[in-house]
Amino acid sequence: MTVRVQAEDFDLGHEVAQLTLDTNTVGAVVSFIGLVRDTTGGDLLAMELEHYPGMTEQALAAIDAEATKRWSLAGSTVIHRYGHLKTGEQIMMVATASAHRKDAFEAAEFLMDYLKTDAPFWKKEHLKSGSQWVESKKSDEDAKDRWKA
Amino acid sequence: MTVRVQAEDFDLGHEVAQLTLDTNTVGAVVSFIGLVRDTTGGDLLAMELEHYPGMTEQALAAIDAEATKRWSLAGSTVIHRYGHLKTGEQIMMVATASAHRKDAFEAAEFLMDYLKTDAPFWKKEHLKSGSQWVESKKSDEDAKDRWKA
Amino acid sequence: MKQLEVLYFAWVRERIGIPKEQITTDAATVSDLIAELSAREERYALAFQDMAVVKVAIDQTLSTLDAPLEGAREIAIFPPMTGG
Amino acid sequence: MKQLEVLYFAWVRERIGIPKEQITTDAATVSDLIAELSAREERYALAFQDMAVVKVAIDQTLSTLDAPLEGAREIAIFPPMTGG
Repeated sequence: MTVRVQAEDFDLGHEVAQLTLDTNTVGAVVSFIGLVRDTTGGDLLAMELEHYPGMTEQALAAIDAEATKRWSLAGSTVIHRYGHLKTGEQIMMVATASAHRKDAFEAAEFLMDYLKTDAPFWKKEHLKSGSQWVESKKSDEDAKDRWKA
Repeated sequence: MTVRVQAEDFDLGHEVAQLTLDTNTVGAVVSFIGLVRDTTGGDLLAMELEHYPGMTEQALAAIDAEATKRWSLAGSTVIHRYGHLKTGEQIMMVATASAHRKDAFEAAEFLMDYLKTDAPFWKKEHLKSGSQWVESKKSDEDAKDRWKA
Repeated sequence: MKQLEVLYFAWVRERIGIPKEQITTDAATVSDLIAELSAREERYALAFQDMAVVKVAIDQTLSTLDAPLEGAREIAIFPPMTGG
Repeated sequence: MKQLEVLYFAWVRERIGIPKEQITTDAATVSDLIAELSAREERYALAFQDMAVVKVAIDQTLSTLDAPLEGAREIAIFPPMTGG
């Protein structure tokens, strides 16, 4: 289980390869990357990611630990960036390795749903016309709720 | 939409990066890789992947086309290898790019579930103790059935 | 009578001993063709003994055992797929 | 009376104008603390006007507005998260 919060970019291929080193029992790796997307039709200059240092790592680690408890995982990686990011840049990734694809898929979706609502990150869009904080979505709360027992 | 059937290995990072070139509207890329897994506790020497040339590409393209019809995708990639593969080697990958993570996740799972049951590939395990064809799993049929309307 | 290219894969191929062959038949369906082959030689009967697990493609498209062979050129018979 | 380190993030931080401050209070809960600050100055009232959307962490763990502040050292108040 690897959790990193960093300003620097990451290399998806490298991170996924790390999850399958030294093991012959991983049959499936699911990964997700989130990217800075322009929802304004060309008006977006950059995205600013603010976070709560100190809480962030431990919130991500807690979410990751919960996924590891619920599913049979050989390993998992969560990386989230902060700072100024340009359109198209990678914001974050999760990857989950398991013997079976069902565990890997479900754990990756779980990590994403919880990370969206429980990890202390906030996005601000810098547009040509000004700046605005991204609003949270009801659909993200709903996505999280489906994992409740 | 990219579909390839090949003996050579592939580079996940490169393939995912291709899906996000020349676009500012992709917010999520989900990818899956399947690897040769030793279920025998050290007895596996190699995996042999047989396929049905001619039918394979068109079966994968049909599955991919169906996913593209059902979900809002900016792009998708399916690569499947054939021939002799060693333990730990990559067998195949799918990747789906979308504005939203829900579409990307669901489409990737759909591609995997249909590929498992509808794409003409067969796995044979070469063990120290002999060779055996991998048996299909009821759970794979069940996984596919959940997508039926 | 029609001329068909019949392909076998995986353990169906191994039990029959060849990957493909030309077959002249007037079987109306894939089931009929399989019954005809099974009656012909033991190796076919062995390959097709459990019809519940055999899958077929007609002209490279997944099909069913009761599909008509009218107009078909290439028939493939194989076990359930195990790719991915 | 207890001494708390209070942190603000995102638009809560922008409206209040500072990222953190030391506050001496005898508020029993986060709600009480927010009411106390809102009564003190307009910028707090503005930041906390819609309590339904404000989230809180006590000592770096997500918590609720009615959680007791007994023993707490670091309180953070912020909008719903939008990472990922």
